[in-house]
Amino acid sequence: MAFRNLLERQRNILDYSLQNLYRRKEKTLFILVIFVLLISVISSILFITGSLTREMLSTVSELPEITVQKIQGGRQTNISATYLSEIESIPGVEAVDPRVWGYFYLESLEANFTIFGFDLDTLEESDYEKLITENPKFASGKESNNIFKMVVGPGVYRLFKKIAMDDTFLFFNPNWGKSIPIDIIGIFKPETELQSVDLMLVQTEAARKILELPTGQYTDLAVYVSNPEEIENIARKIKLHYPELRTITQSQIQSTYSSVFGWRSGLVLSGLLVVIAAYLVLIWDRAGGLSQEERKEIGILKAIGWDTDMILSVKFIEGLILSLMSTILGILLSYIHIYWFDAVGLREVFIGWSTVYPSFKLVPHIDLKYIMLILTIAVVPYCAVSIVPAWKAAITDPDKIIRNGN
Amino acid sequence: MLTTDKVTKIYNQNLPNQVVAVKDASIKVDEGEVVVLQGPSGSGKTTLLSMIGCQTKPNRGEVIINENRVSKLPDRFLNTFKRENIGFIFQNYQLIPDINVIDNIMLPMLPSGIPYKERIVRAEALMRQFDLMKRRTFDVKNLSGGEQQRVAIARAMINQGKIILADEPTAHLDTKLTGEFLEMISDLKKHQYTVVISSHDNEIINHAVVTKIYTMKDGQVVS
Amino acid sequence: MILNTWVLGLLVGQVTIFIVISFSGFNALRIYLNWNYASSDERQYLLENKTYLVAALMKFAMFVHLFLFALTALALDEIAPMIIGAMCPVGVLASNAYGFPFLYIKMGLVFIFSIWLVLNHLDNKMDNYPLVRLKYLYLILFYPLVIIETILFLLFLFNLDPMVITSCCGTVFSEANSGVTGTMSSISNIIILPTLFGLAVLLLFCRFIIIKKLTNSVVGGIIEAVIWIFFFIFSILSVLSFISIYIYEMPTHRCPFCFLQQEYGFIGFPLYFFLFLATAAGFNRGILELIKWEEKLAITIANFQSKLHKVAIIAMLGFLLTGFLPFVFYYFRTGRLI
Amino acid sequence: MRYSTKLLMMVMVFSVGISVILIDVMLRTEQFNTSGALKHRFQQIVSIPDLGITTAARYLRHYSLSDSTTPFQDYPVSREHFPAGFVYAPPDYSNLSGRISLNPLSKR
Repeated sequence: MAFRNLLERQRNILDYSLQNLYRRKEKTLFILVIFVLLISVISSILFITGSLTREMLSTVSELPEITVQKIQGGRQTNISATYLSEIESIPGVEAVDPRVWGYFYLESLEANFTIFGFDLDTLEESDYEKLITENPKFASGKESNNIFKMVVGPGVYRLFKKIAMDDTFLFFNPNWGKSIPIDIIGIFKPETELQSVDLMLVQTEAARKILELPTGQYTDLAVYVSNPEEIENIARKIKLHYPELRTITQSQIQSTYSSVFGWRSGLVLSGLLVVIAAYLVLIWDRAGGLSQEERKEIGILKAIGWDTDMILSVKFIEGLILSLMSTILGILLSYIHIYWFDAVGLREVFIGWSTVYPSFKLVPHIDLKYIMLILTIAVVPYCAVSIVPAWKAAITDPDKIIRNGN
Repeated sequence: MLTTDKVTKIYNQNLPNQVVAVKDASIKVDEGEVVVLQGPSGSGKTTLLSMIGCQTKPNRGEVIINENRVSKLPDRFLNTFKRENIGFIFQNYQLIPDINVIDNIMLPMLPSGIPYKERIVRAEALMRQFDLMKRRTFDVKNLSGGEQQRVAIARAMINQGKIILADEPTAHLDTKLTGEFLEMISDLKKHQYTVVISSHDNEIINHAVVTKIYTMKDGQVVS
Repeated sequence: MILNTWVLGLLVGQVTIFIVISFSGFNALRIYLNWNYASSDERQYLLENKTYLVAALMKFAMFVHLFLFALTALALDEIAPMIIGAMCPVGVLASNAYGFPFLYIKMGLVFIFSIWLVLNHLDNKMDNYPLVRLKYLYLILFYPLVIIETILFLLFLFNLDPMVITSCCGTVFSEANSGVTGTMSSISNIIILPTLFGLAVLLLFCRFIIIKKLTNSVVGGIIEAVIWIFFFIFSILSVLSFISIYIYEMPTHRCPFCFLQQEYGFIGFPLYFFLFLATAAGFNRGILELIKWEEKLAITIANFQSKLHKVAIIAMLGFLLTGFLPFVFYYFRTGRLI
Repeated sequence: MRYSTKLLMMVMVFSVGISVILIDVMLRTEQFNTSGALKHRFQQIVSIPDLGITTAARYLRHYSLSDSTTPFQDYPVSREHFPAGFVYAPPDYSNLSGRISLNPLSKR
C-alpha cells in the first residue's frame, strides 16, 4: 500500500471514529461532560497552587536570612532584648532588626488583623508614590500626631470604611480603660494585596501599646547575614549557644513555600483518583462494552472487508479524541474559572472563615509539565481501559452476522 | 478459479451442542460462471457460502481462490484478500441503518485508503447504474426493501472484486424485483463476474443464466 | 511525600503501564504455550485474535513508557525544592538508593520495548507468523524487568524523604564523587568527544565501505549492535560533560534533565528523541541479523533493515546537530569556551 | 463534507481559544513582572513572610513562622479553622533540636 494510501486510510479511520461519536451523541456527551468536569477540577488545583507558590517564591529573596524566635513550652513567646547584643556579636552577622508584630482581633467584625511595628518616618518619598496612596481624609493636611499613625492594607481599609472609621481607628481593649486612636495616613496599593490585605503598619511605639508588649521585649529578631554561605553555620551557632531559641533560615521558608500546597493538593487529588477509578469502571462496562447494535455493526464491517487492526484503531481513536477534547476543554474551563472569575468557588477552600481576604487576582502559571501531568492522570488510564473492549469488539466473527442475520 | 476440497465446518467443536454444518463438501466454480447452491434451509449452504467468502475458516479441508490457499491465510491477509476480490450480498442486506446511502456504499473502500475523489466517482457510477442517485443522502433505514437490496449490491461491487456471492438474495423480494435482480446477474455475467448464489427460489434455479447447480442436503453436496 | 500531586501522577502512569504489560504478558504466555499454526481449530483462531490484543497493548505501553520517562524528569524538577539540598532532578534521584537503578532500568526498557515492536512489525509482514514463538517468549522473558522497574519506582517514590540532605548534580557528577556517576564524568572531555565522533563516523560508513561483507553476517550484526550501545553511552557522557555545559552556560550545572524545562526551550526533547531513536533503530538493525532463518523472512528483514539504517543515521545526525548547536552559538556569541 | 475536515475546523476554533488564553497569560505575567519591584520593596519593609490568603488564625496567616503547638490552642476566641487549615501544610521543622517528623516514625 503506497504511503499516500496509508495516510488516506488513517484519515478514513479518523472520519469513521468521528462519525461514530456523532451518531451516538448521548453516550459521547455523557462521557465528555464527566471528563471535562474531572479534568477542570484537577487542573484548577494545579493552577491555584502553582500560582500561589509562584507568587510566594517571587519575594522570598527579600526575607531576612535568619528569623530568631524564643520558644517556651513549645510555644513562641516574646524575646528579650538581651539576646540582641549577643547575636549581633556573632561574626558574620551584618545586622539584627528586632521586630514588634502581632495580631489584633476585632470582635465587632470578627476580623483578625496583623499589626507590624515600623518607624513610618523612615519610609522614603518613592514609597509614598508607588506603594502607598494617601488617605483622602488625611490629604487635607489635618496634622496627624507623630506617634499614633499607621498605613493599612486595602482589605483593612475596606472594613474600616464600612464602620465609618476610615480616618482614625480606635483600638479598644477592656483592660486598657480607654481606647487608643490611631490615624490612618495611607493605604497600600492593590497590587500588593496578596501580601498586605490584613496588614496594619503601625508606628512602633503605638504597636507596643496595642500588643501590650513590655519594654525591653520584642516579638522576634530578624538577623541579616551578608555572606549566604554563612547562614547555616550562624543558625547552628545560635541554636548551640541558646537552646531555647529557634532559628528559621530563608531556605527553610523557601522549601516550606514550595511544599505548603503540595501536601494538601495531593490529598485532594488522591480523593479525586477514587472518583476517576469509579469513572473508568463506568466506562469499561457502559461505554467500552458494546451495545448489541454496535456489535452487529462491527460484524458487518468485518464481513465487508474491514481488517481487525482498522476496527481496533477506530475504537481506540474514538477514546483518544474524546479524552483529548475533554482535556483541552477542561483546561480552558478551569483557566477561565480561576483567572477570569478569580476562582470564585475554589478560593473558599483556601480562605476558610476569615473575613478579611484578598481578591485572589492570581498570575497564571502554566507549564507544559502541568498539561503532561493532567494527561497522565486522566487520558492515559482512560485509553488503557478502552483497549480491551475495543479488541473484544474487533474480533466479533462476521460469520455470526451472516448466520443469525437479524 | 474457485474450489473447495472436502471442506468441513463444525460449530462449538467437541462441545455438547456440537453441530456439523458442512461435511466434506467440494465444489468447483470457473471464471464467469453463475452457480447456484440449492437445498432446504439448514442444509449448510449458507455456511458453505460464507466459507467460500472467507467469512469463516473451515475446521478441515481447504478453500482455494485464484491459487491462494485462502483457509490457511492469517486473518490480516485474509481480510485484505476478501476486500479486493469478493463482494458479499447478505440475506437481510446488513447495511448500517443510520448512515446515508453513499457512505454505506463507500464503506468497503475505507480500509484500502483509496483517495476520496476516486471513491466518490466510483460510488456515483454504481448509484447511477442502480438509479439510487435521488436517494444519495437518505439514511438507509428510510429506504424500501428493493432499494436497500440495490444499495447492498452496489456495496458488494464497489471494490471491483470479480467474485460476487449472494445469500438468499430474493428471499424478501416480490416477482418484479426478483426479475430485476436476475437481469443484474446476467449483466454481471457479461462482464466476466463469477457469481455464486445460495437460494431455494425456483425462479432463480431454473433461470437460463445459471450454468451449474449444486444441491445440498444435511451439509453434503449431492450433485 | 506520597500525597504530592506529581508523585500521584507518576504512580498512576506507572501502575497503568504495569497493568497493561502484565495483561499482555499473561496473554503472551497463553499464546506461546498452545500455539500451533498447523491446526485450524477454534482455539488456534482465538489465539490469532489475541495477537492483535498483545500488539495493541504493547504499542500503547511503549508510548506511555516514553511519555512517563519525560514526565518523570519534569516531575522530579518540581519535587526538587521539597528535598533540601536537591536543586535538580539528579539530586532527587540521588536522595535514596533506588533512584539511579530505576533510571538505568527505565532506559534499558526503552530499547527492550523497541526490539519487541520491531519483531512484531516484521511478524505482521509475513503471512505464516514465523516469529510468533520468538516474540512472545521474548515478551515473557523481559516481563520480570518491568516488575522490577515498577517496584524500584514505588520504593523510590515512597522513600522520598524531605528531611534527607542530598547532593546536587554539581557534586554528583563531579570527579570527586566515587559512585558510577562520578567515574562517568571523570573521563575528561579529551577522551569522550573524539570517541563519540569516531563511533559516529564508524557507524556512518560501516554499512557501505569498511565491512560491507561483514555487516550482512551474524557476527557483523552483533558488532554493529555493540557499537551502537557504545555510541549511546558515549553520547550520554558527552551530554553530561560537554553539551549540558553549553546549554546552561555554567560549568557546574551538568544536569541531563534540566534542559527539558521550559526556560531552556525544551531542547532536551529533540535531543533525547533523536538519541533514543538512533540507538534503537541502529541497535535493532544489528540484532535482526540473528533471526534471518528462512529465505523469505530474510528478504523482508533485509529491506526493513535498510529502512532502519536510514532512520538511525538521520536520527544520529539530528542528535549531533541539536547537541552541538548550543556550543556553536555560544562560541560565536562569546568567542571563547567555558 | 468529511468529518475530518469538520474536526480540522474544530481544532481551528480550539487553537483560537488557546491563543486568546496565551495572550491573556502574557498580559498578566507582564503585569506581574511590573508589580514585582513594588512587592520586593513591600517585603523589605514588612519583613514577615507568607501571603495573606487567609487571616482566620495565626498558624494559617504566618504558617512558615508558627511553632508546632500553635494550631492546637492559639487564642480562646479563635475557632478551630478546619476549612483553611486543611490546605496549609506545617512549616519545615528540619532544624529544630528534637527531630519532629510528621510522617510515620522513620527507622533512624
